[in-house]
Order: sequence, then C-alpha cells, then structure tokens
Amino acid sequence: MADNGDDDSHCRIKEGDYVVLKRGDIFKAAQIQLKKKVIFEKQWIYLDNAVGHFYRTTFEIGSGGTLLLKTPKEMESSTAAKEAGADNRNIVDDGKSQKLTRDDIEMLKEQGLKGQEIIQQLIDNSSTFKDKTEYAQDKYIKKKKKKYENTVMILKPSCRILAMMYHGREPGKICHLRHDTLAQMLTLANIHAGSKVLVFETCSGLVLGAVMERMGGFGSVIQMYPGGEPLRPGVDSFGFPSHFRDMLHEFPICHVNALLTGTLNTKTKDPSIDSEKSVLTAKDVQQNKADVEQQGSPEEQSREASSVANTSDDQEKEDREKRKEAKAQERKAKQEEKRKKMAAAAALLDGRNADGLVIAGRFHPCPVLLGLLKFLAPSRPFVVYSQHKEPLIECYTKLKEVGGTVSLRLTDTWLRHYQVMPNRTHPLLLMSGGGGYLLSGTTVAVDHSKPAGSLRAEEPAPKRLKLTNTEG
Amino acid sequence: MADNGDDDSHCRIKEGDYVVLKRGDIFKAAQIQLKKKVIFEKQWIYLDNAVGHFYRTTFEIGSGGTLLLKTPKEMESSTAAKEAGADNRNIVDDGKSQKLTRDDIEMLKEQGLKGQEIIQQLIDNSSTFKDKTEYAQDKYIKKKKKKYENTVMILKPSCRILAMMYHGREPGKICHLRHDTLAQMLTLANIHAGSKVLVFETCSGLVLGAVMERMGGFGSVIQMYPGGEPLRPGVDSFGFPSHFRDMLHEFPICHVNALLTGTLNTKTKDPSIDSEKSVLTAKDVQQNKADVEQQGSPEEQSREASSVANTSDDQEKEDREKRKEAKAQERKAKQEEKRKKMAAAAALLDGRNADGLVIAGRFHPCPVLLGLLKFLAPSRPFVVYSQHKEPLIECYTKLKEVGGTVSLRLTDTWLRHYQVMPNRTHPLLLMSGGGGYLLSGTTVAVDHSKPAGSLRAEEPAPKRLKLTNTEG
Amino acid sequence: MSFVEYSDHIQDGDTAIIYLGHDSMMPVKVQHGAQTQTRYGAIRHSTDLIGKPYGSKVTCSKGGWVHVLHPTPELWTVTLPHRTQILYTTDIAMITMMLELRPGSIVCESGTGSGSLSHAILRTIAPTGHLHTVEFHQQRAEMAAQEFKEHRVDHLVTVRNQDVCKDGFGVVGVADAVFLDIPSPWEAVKHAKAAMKKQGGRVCSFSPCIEQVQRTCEALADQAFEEISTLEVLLRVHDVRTASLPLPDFGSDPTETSEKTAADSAPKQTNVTSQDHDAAPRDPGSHLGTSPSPPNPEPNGRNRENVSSRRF
Amino acid sequence: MSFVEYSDHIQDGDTAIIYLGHDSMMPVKVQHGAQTQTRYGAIRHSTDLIGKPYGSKVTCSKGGWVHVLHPTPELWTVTLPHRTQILYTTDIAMITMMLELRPGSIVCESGTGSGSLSHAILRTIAPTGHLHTVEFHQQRAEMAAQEFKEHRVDHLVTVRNQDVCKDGFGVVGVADAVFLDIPSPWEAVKHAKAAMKKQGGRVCSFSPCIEQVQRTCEALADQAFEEISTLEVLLRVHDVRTASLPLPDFGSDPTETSEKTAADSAPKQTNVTSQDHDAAPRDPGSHLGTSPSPPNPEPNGRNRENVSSRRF
Repeated sequence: MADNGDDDSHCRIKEGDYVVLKRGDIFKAAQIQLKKKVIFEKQWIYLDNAVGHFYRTTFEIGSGGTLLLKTPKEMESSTAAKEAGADNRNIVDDGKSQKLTRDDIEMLKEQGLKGQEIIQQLIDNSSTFKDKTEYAQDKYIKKKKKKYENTVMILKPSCRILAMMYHGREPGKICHLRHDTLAQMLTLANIHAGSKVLVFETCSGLVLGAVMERMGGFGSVIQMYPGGEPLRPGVDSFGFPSHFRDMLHEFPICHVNALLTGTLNTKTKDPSIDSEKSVLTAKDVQQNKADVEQQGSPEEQSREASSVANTSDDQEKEDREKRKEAKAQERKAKQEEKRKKMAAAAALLDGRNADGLVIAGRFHPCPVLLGLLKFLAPSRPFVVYSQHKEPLIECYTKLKEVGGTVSLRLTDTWLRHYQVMPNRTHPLLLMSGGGGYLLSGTTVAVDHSKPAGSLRAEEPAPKRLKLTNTEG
Repeated sequence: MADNGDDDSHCRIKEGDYVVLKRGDIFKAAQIQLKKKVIFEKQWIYLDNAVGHFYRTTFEIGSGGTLLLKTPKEMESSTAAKEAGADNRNIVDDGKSQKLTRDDIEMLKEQGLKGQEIIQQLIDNSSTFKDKTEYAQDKYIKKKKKKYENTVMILKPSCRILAMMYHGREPGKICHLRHDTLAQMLTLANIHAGSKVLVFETCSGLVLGAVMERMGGFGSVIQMYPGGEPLRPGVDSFGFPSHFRDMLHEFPICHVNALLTGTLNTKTKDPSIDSEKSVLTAKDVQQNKADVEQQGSPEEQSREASSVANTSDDQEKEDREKRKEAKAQERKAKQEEKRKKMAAAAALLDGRNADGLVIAGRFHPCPVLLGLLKFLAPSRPFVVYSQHKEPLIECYTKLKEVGGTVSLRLTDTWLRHYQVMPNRTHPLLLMSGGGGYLLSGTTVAVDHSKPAGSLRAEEPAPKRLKLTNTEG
Repeated sequence: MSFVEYSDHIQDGDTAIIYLGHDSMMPVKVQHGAQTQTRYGAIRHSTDLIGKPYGSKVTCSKGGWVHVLHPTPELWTVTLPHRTQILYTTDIAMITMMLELRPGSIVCESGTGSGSLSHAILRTIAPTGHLHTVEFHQQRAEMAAQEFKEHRVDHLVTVRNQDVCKDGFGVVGVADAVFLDIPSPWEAVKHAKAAMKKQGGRVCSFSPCIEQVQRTCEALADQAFEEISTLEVLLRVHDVRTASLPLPDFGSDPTETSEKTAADSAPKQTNVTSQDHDAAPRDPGSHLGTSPSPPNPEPNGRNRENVSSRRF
Repeated sequence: MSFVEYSDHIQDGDTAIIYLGHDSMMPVKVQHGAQTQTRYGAIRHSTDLIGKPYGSKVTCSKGGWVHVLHPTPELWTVTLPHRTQILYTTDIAMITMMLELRPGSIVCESGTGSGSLSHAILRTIAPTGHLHTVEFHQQRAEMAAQEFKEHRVDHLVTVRNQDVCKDGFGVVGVADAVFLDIPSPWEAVKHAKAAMKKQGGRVCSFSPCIEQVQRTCEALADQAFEEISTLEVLLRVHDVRTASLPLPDFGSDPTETSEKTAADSAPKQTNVTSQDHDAAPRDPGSHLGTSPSPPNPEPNGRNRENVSSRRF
C-alpha cells in the first residue's frame, strides 16, 4: 500500500497468486497454477496466460480453455437502440419471434463465434427486436450477453470480493452472512492493527480472514475453534503475505474451562505421562477425526474398515502393526505441534485482556458469548452474528441479567442497490433479513453491588480487572 | 359516488358532518357543530365558518378561533432562493445568526402578524440566510412555516385519512396498525360489497370502519367483541350514511362456545326466568361496567361512591331505591336490546358460512383465530394482524397442525416515501417493522384422513361442510 | 361464481383456482366433459368439480389431491396468464386505499394490461361503481374483455382499445379515481384530469423509474393536483421454521460448579423458531408512488386529491 | 489513549467517553483538576478518572454512577460535536469495506466535516497508512486538525483547507481510495482520479439526492471508472421486550371437552418476547452509493475499481 507508485509488480498477476475470477456478478476464488484446469461457470479454464498481466484485466476464454486478452470495449452499446419502437403496442407475443433455433445457436458456437457475434446473430434473426422499446432492447441484449459472452476478469482478492463471492455461491457455508453485515461486524468490533482479537466462527474462515485483513499483519488474532482442527479454508483465498500467519493463533474451546480455572497443562512435552492432558488430547484427536469425516474423506474410513475385514495372515498383521505405529508417531507429532500452538494461544488468553471478540456461525451464540467474554479487557467491543434473531434475543436478555456489558444493540442492516442510468434510474431489490442479525456491545468492569443471583457472572470480574492492571 | 356530476352538495361541508382537520401531516377527527370549540394543535377553533364550503378548503385560523378563507397561493415559494450561496463555506456557526429574540417573535404574533409574515421577518433578520444554499434556505423556510403557519384544511373522512390520523396521533389505540398494513388486510380478506364478514378488533373501530367503508352498505359485518359493549369510537369518525348501520351486527365472544354447541338461548324475552342466560347477562353487564370504567368515566364512579357515603334520612333512602329501580329497568331494557342484537347476529353466524374474517388487536390472536375460523365457509380468506410477529408464528404453527386452511402467509410491509423535487429527489425514511405483521390464508374443507392427533380440530369439519351444503 | 360475489358450489362455466400446494396454484375454466392435467393426475370437471362446494378436496387420477378454491382477485393475480408485467397484491392493496376506492366508485384505468389490477378494482367498486379501462394493444384489450365476461364482471366495466395519451379515457367528468400504468404517464395527466368529476378525485400513477415519477409529478403539479406524494410498498414474507443450534463444549471445569451446571444442564441442541425472509420482496414489481392532489378549479377549494405510484 | 491504540488506564489529556445509560454518552477531555457535570453529579478528573482503568464504574457526586469507556471511532461518532451533518457507523462500515481500506491504505477524503468518518478511516489504515483530508471551511479544518492531535492520530493525517473541486486533494498518484461527501461530487471526480495511484483504486461518493448520484455516476463513467454501483444501507435496531397478550373468553362449553381444555389450560396472559424496530433507521443519513470502477489508463486493464455512495 505504502509502496512507491512506480513499482507495480504487486498489481500484476503472478504464478501462485490467489485470485478471484469474475463474470458479471459471479465470482470464484482460484489460485494461479500453470497447466492446471480451473472450472468456472461450467467451463474449463487454464489461467496460465494471465501471468504478468495487471489485475482487473478481462480475458476472453478461447477454445481449449486458454485465456485471450480481450480487445478493449469491443462492443458495449454498438447494437442497442439503432431502431427502436416507441412502445410495445405492436408486439404480438406468439413465441415465434426468434428465427434461430437452439441447434442453430449451438452450431454458431461450434463454429467458434464469439459471444458478441452470437448476440448480433440473435438480434438480426429476431422479428420483434426493432419494434421493442429502447428499454426492452437493452434488456434483451443484457440477457443474451449474460448467456453467451464468454469472458472472465481476474481480481485481487479482498474481504469485500470474497464476502460477495461466498454470499453469491455458497451462502450456507458462511451462515448467510452478507457482505454489508460483515462490514458492520468489523467496524462495530473496532478491528484494527495492533490489537488482540478473539474470533469464533464457522463461516469457512471468511470472518477470520476479514479480521486478519483489517489487522494488516499487526497484532494477534486468536481463532477459538470448536474441536478437532480449526477450519478456515477461506483464509487461503485472501492470499495474505506469509507474515500474516504470524498473527494467527488458535485455541480449542474444549480447553476454555481448564484455562479459566488454571488447570490447563501446556508445559508437558510427552502427553502420555500426563493423564489429564492425555485424556484431553485423545479427545482432540477423536473430535478431529469426526470433523475430518464430516468434511468428507470417506476413503480413509473405508480403508480402515476393509483392513479390519481382511485380516488373514501374519504378514498382513505385521504390516498393520507397523502402520499403526507410524500412525501413532504421526499422531504424537501432531499432538506436540498442537500443544505448542495451544500453549502460545493460552499465553495470549491468560491475561484476559483481549481487545475484541467476534462470534459468527452455526453454534448457539449464547453460551459461546458468555464463555468467551471472560477473555476481554473492560471497555472493549464485541459483536455476535447469527442468521436468526431469536438466539441473539437470548444473548441480549442473558447479558442484561449478568451485567458486565453496556451499549447492547440488536440490529440488522438492509442493503439496497440502485440502477442509475439516464431515464432509467430506479431502486433494485431490497436485500434484508437474509443478511442476518448482529448483537454488539462493550465490556465494562463488573459491578460488585449486584444481587446474589448474578454472582456467577460477577465472580471472575475482579480477577479480570486485576489482570488488566498488572499486565496492561 | 354514482351521483350525477352536477350535484355537488355531498362535496360541501354541512352541519353535523364528521370531518378531519389537517395541517401538514397532522390530522384530527372532528364534527361540525355550530358554536362548539374544537381543540387542534393546542388551538381553540370554531368550525362554524366552514359550513357551505367545499371539502379540501384551507382556512386561516383567525383571532378567537374563527376560520377565515385563505386567499389562494398566498406565498408558496416567493421568499425562496432569491439570493443563495453556492455552498456553506462562509457560514460560521456561532448561534447568533438570528437577530430576533423569542420575545420579539411573540410580540409579532400578538400584533396579529400572519404566519407567513413572521417567517419573512425571520428571514430578513437572519444574517446567514442569504449565504445558505438554496437547499438550506428551503429547509429553513419549511421548518419555520411548520412552526408559525396557522392554517387548517377540512377533509372528508376516509379509511385512508383516518388510518393515517390514528397512526400519527394515537398509534397505541390502534395497536400500531399502519395504513399500508390496513390496506393489505382489506385486500387480503377480499372485503367487498355483499359479503358476510366477521371482525374482531381492539383498534378503536378503525378496522371495523374500514371494512364497512369497503362494503358500502351492502352485506353484513359482525363485530365479535370481547365482552361488555362493543367498542368502536372510530366508526363514527367515518361519517357513514345512516343506512350503513344496518350492515352492522355484534356478538360477544363469551357466547361463542354456547353458539357452537347449540346451547345459546336467544329466544327468551325475560332473562330472569332463564337461569343460564341470566348468569351470562349478569356477566355481560359486569364486564360492560369494567369496560366503561376503563374508558374513563370516573364521574359516575365517584357519584355512586358519594351517594353511598351520604345516606342519612329516609327521603334519601327512598330516592336511592327509586334510582336503583330505574337503573334496574334501564339495565333490563339494555339487556333486552342486547339480546335482540345477539339473536340477529347469532342467526347470521349459525350457518357457519361467513365470507371473511378479520382479526386485529391486543388479544392473543391464536385462540381468537382458532375460535372464529369455525364460522367461515370453506374457500374464504382470513387475515390476522398483530403488532408482534411471535404470536402469529404461533398461529401459523397451530393452523398447520390442525389443518383446514391453505395458502398461509406471514408477512409485513415496508412503506417508503420519496421526496420528488427538481435536483432534490431522494428516498425518505423507511417505515418498517412498526407497521405490524399479518397472517393470511384461505379456509378449505377439512380433510378426514388426518392422524388421530389432530382429531379435535378435524371434528367440527363435517358439520361445517354439511351446513355449507344445506344452506349455501 | 363471479369475481364480485361468492358462490358455494362450483358450476359449469366458472373459473376455479386449483390449489396444488404452497405457492402453487393454477386457474381452470370449468366445463362439462373437460379434463385438467395436474402433477397429481387429471381432474375430470363433470365428476370432480361441478356441483362440489368450493374449498373441497379433490382426488386426482394419480391419487394425489388438490383443493379447489373460489376465485378472488388476489388468487387471480398469482395465477393469471401474463400478457404484460402485472401489478401484485401488495401494490394493489395500497393503490386501492390511496385511491379511496369503495362500492360505487367510478374509476378510469390505463393500461388494462393483464387485468390484474382491473379485477381488484371491480371487486371493490361493485355493485354500483364502474371501471373504464383503456388498453392500446388490441389483442390485450380483447382478451381482457373476454375475461371480464367469463368472470361475470362485464356489467361493471367498459374496455376501450385506444391510446390514452392521445385519446384519453373516453369519458369526461365522471371519475372519482384515475390509475395510470403506462410508459409516459405525464402525457396522460391532462386526460386524467378531464375524466375526473369536477369536484375532484384522486389519481395514482405507477412507474418503474424515478425519471418517470419526476416528470409525472411535474405534470400533476402543472395540472393543479395537490398533495402529490411518492411512495413504495415492499412485501416481506416470513418463513416459519425450526433451526437447531449446536452448543459449544468448553470442557470440564471442576472448580466452577455453577458454570458447569449451566453448561451441562442445557441440551445439546436448542430449538429456535426462526423466520427467514425473502431476500427480496415477493412481488417483482415493487412500488413507488406519487400521491398528488388534484386540480383546483375554483379558488375556494374544490380540490381533488390524488395519488400516483410507480413500479420498479 | 489514542484512537488507533487501546490503553488500559485513563491518563491526563485523554479523551474518554462517559457512558450514562442506554444511548446516552458524552465525551470528556481528561484534565488534572477539571470537573465534568453529568445528570448524576460531578466527576472530578484527578480522583475519579486519572489512573483508573478504562471500563471502570465511577460514582458521581450525587451518588449516581457512570462507566468510563475508551474512545473508539464508533463511540466518537455518537458523541462528537456536530459541525456539519455527519456520517454514522452503518454507512462508515460499508464505506470502509467498499473502499477496501486496511492498514497501509493511502486515502483522500473531502470534506472533513465533523471528522466522523476521518476517525474511522484513521483507525483502519493505521499504523502505516495516511489520510489526506480536504475541508474548504477554515474553522472546521482547524478544529479537525486540533481534534486529530488530541486524539493522537495527527501523525497519520494531513488536513488541507482548500476547495477540492477547484484545487483537488493536494496529492497526485498516491491514493488507494478516495471518498467524496460534498454537494457537487461530480466536480471533484477528475481530482479524485488524479489523486489515485496510477494502477487504480476505489472511489466512493456519498450524496443525499438522486440527481447528485446521477451526475456523479456520469462523471465517473466519463473518467473511465468501472463497475459503478449505487447502494444504500439502512440500519434497523430491535428492541427486546416482553409483551402480554390477554386471551379471549369464549364462554363455557360443556360438550366440547377437548376444546375447553385447550382454552382453559392456557394462561390468561401469554408472554411473548417481541422486537420492535425503529420505524426508521437510526442513522439520519441513510446511504446510497454508486460503486464505480476505475480509470483504464492502459488498454490491458490497469483498472481502478470504485465505489461511490450517497446520503439521504
């Protein structure tokens, strides 16, 4: 960003770059890998030819899926409105206005006609086109363009683009979080460089990546994850510089209570000599496996199943033993790696002085929020996303009950696009509701003069305050 | 409506007419009564001078509250934009731009200056007015106009106007039903002349009046009311022709079960010889009183209380006896009247072949809907309004469970106004949520092949069907 | 059956609405001997429909069943054959209220289009009102007239095949309300005024684009319409369903018993009843209106008050 | 304290936010020896604030208490002294995302106004970015510069007192993003382009009126900005509360026992948790934007992608 203007190397597409392909409103994340097919809108594409070009270049997809540089502004409005009817009184709708059949069009395609040429053919063969109003002609061309134009633009990824991509392609994978809602979250949680932020999400890593983008490599992000491995496939798509990874920590929430009560042991090298730890890691692995299975690798499952079924001779038995041992080693190494990571994250969490908390996803937000709020310093913002309003109402009510927060707000946003065109300006559809709901607020030092009923929540408060005093 | 165009007598304001006073966005219902003060926007007004003028005439309120015909188009944009700044860079906000003090303005008012003259004085004495942009000047004038202009327009009431009036003045009295929501209700329930419609509302009679307006005196409206007297103060404000009253019937819902089971006795002349009936009417009266008290007639209460306190001599005792007897007579007459009305309504309901059902108000809609749906013929629409979504979700779920309805939809509407002005066109605030929610659907003949669990709801179905067959 | 009067039983010649399932309906012209194919099999009119009460459940030839509904303007709107873009119920409801329609109203409308609004107007103004509807497209005008006949509302409506911008509504000084849904409403404003009763009335124009609304507002103001207002109504449909949210596992916690109890006593799944809304309003033609108010033929206020709305 | 970095304790010279209650806050400049009056009584800075942790509860002289919060751009937006109409958080959040702001971004802004957006931009682009903000009103420019200093973000921002439409942003070829909130944004579009890096960037313009948006879109298209889009974001705030709905009494019903049970077993009052929304969005300036996309200085696509938005 703060580069000098003449070095434009970071504006050019390089091998290995994570990019986003775009056609119209359709986005798809991809990586530039030579000779590797990418499927986009039902077409195979090779991205090789993009290398060296600037981002935001538009390519035509040639035969065999190679990219061809698109000559600028080839047609645009050339076909529109040469001869237009004043209204549609003369159009009789008999379904026979287009003389080209579907087969004709397929033939044109096979002949290698470009999208825009096909559209011109369609116009020439439409008996009603010239009688249509200018407005209707435009609409017709747009529709056909969408269907037959065969171009792709290559974009540098950003939180804005990826959020729109996910919402358009796979809203279920991000719990229907809309990009305007994500924008609110990042702002309401005051995400910025140099802070220490907790993120708990099941939105494919989109929220985590967005937080990392806003922190620009400065500070710490601790991904709190539900068990097994932290899942964040979307983070790769941001194409962050490698040093961004240094910000990122992870902590499994199944150890949250142990951490809070000081019973979490992260010092032990060999988990087998620590029984409590061992139990915990076994659990981890088990959950991990469950998660992997959920993620859909049935091969391993069936392999294991078949190996059990086929035990007949000793050789096989021995092999199996060996495999078992190798696996155990592998598992141990993994556990050790995991332990180290957890220790680092635990050290960050231990001060209970985090600067922000962002929760999004399919888990019931109420226990998640109440559990993780304990790690925030006082006077720090938090924000919780849910696709549904009801669980956030529960959070709101619960927080009001236990205290320790102010400025609670339950909100959602509506997004409305407008078409702005000469004589054709109008609002487009209103997007609302589907974008999800947010509960936001700010932590405060907990009040000691509350009635006994809310003691539980009040309990950790002095500790929190003290920690802030000593470590801040 | 279908009058000949030359008779404009119905377009002129007459003594006794129910009218709506309007200033800006403020509405108030009133009746034209000679020499009677009406309070509107903190001012006393006599409407006498309006008589004979056309509806939609604007009057200036003169001294003493008399109406003066406003000379047409007195000022409008005369003051605006003679000399306007291009932007606001030169405006220093020091709170001293207006040289007239509040006292000065009060003095001008006392001198009898009209609103527009006061505004001109304000402009002349503003040091920043001429530096303001045209846009800001306009805004300024509008604001001052609202404050100092002293006019009133007299409108003929309509469901549109009264709905806007109630929502603006006393939204609590109509359960925050917004006029666009009311519009949806009337359409979704297919309200039209010649049908038989059930209305259960606690919206001051606005919904009932709206239904009556749409039926134009043709057909029957049965107001189902919760006990005591049917409350509908808003119906008067519609100023319906007297024959509209012939449409209107009323039935207390506390007799619904009796009616459904055939145990309702409406034939008896003297309620005292029918013990069951007597119990019911006593209850009516009691509820009636409670309602009247709620409506705020504390005079009667205190009068009764004082008469109890002052009993000392026989004369007084006798008087009290007489009064008691007179009251009992009155009560009897009322009961008889009520019985007759109820008998008429019961006859209409008995066929269980009503054409529409409209529910709105503060009662939990779920039991109300399930209870009153039984009176609808199959293939008839119903609509339920609630300020809150949750009770309608309950209705929805329950109806899905018990069957007998199709096309269930839970909706709300958003209303957005736009300012359309040269170079100043923009959307205004979006009104939403506050307008309430609707559940609408259509009855069907109940299915006999349902599981045992929903038997209760299925039970009355054959009866309903048969009634339709025999009476339809 | 008529679109302005309920009947209890299905008769030969009726238009009935076959309810197939949520948001799935089709209209059918009931004819002795005819059959209608549905995805649940055939419906034979003579045996399955004629003489049956409206609202009945009918078992189709493949064993599936449907409900047969009495037509209403609202059911018609969602099942009618589209000859043009149509107005939907949300807008129709608002237009009906803003035009203050009621039994006896005399209404002018252009264009007739597919007749979606026309049927709703006729329902509201019957039995004593009248609709003058103008459609410049001949085929459409004829089809609308045919439909009005089939729906037994033809005594309440006059269909004219002419250009409203050039030739007006064909009536003068009779209308309580005028509705415009044409590409250049501003060209028809003077005709709208002419069609209205001299004591005044209301006008509503429905346009997709802001520029059309701007020009129409100007034309309305020029013709001395008052209280011009522009508005849009959007419908939101709420789906009612149940969602399960997993609860997080924070691990065992021997020291904080209250915490533990709170976590463990809760079920692993929480049921929430939740509503999702259409990301966009159901009605494709959302609604923006200008509610102008009417000519002022005399100085002392025989004003017409009007609404004009526009479509996106 | 700084607006781009959290501190744990309140210090002399800080700007702190006093939280008085729901939707009621005020900013205070912390000064040794100073007092601040609130409706709960006075707060003495030396004893009540300085040295206390942010988030603390402070008891005022009348016995009432408040919380003292660390400033954030969002808290500042709702407490800052208005010198102009300001941008609110809902729009700011959208602008920040649409402009793709992040640490290191070079941003141009005009006008500075009351600095509501400026603070949010600075928060997001710190510690390596820079904001060039242009304000034509001298008094406002000076007050903004003063505030940036007090809020310890002055190293990240250059305030210029000039007319952006005539004199531009005072920088050329450096900006990743440009934001316009001026009456005639179309006049500044060429300056926006000049201020941007030659490889491209994004622009956002915020205007109340559709005509302004139309002219701005035209100017953006003329300057070869691409993917121009216009949008509006509206905030809805839900109140959480409990409502009681009375149940109707249909009277006794000896024959239908199941019915009766259903009615009688239900309580007379049903509690519903219900949300009411603001009838209107909280932020007075609602939001409409055009997201244009950028100049195309070379045939092979070194494009800038832009957003422009407008305010109502």
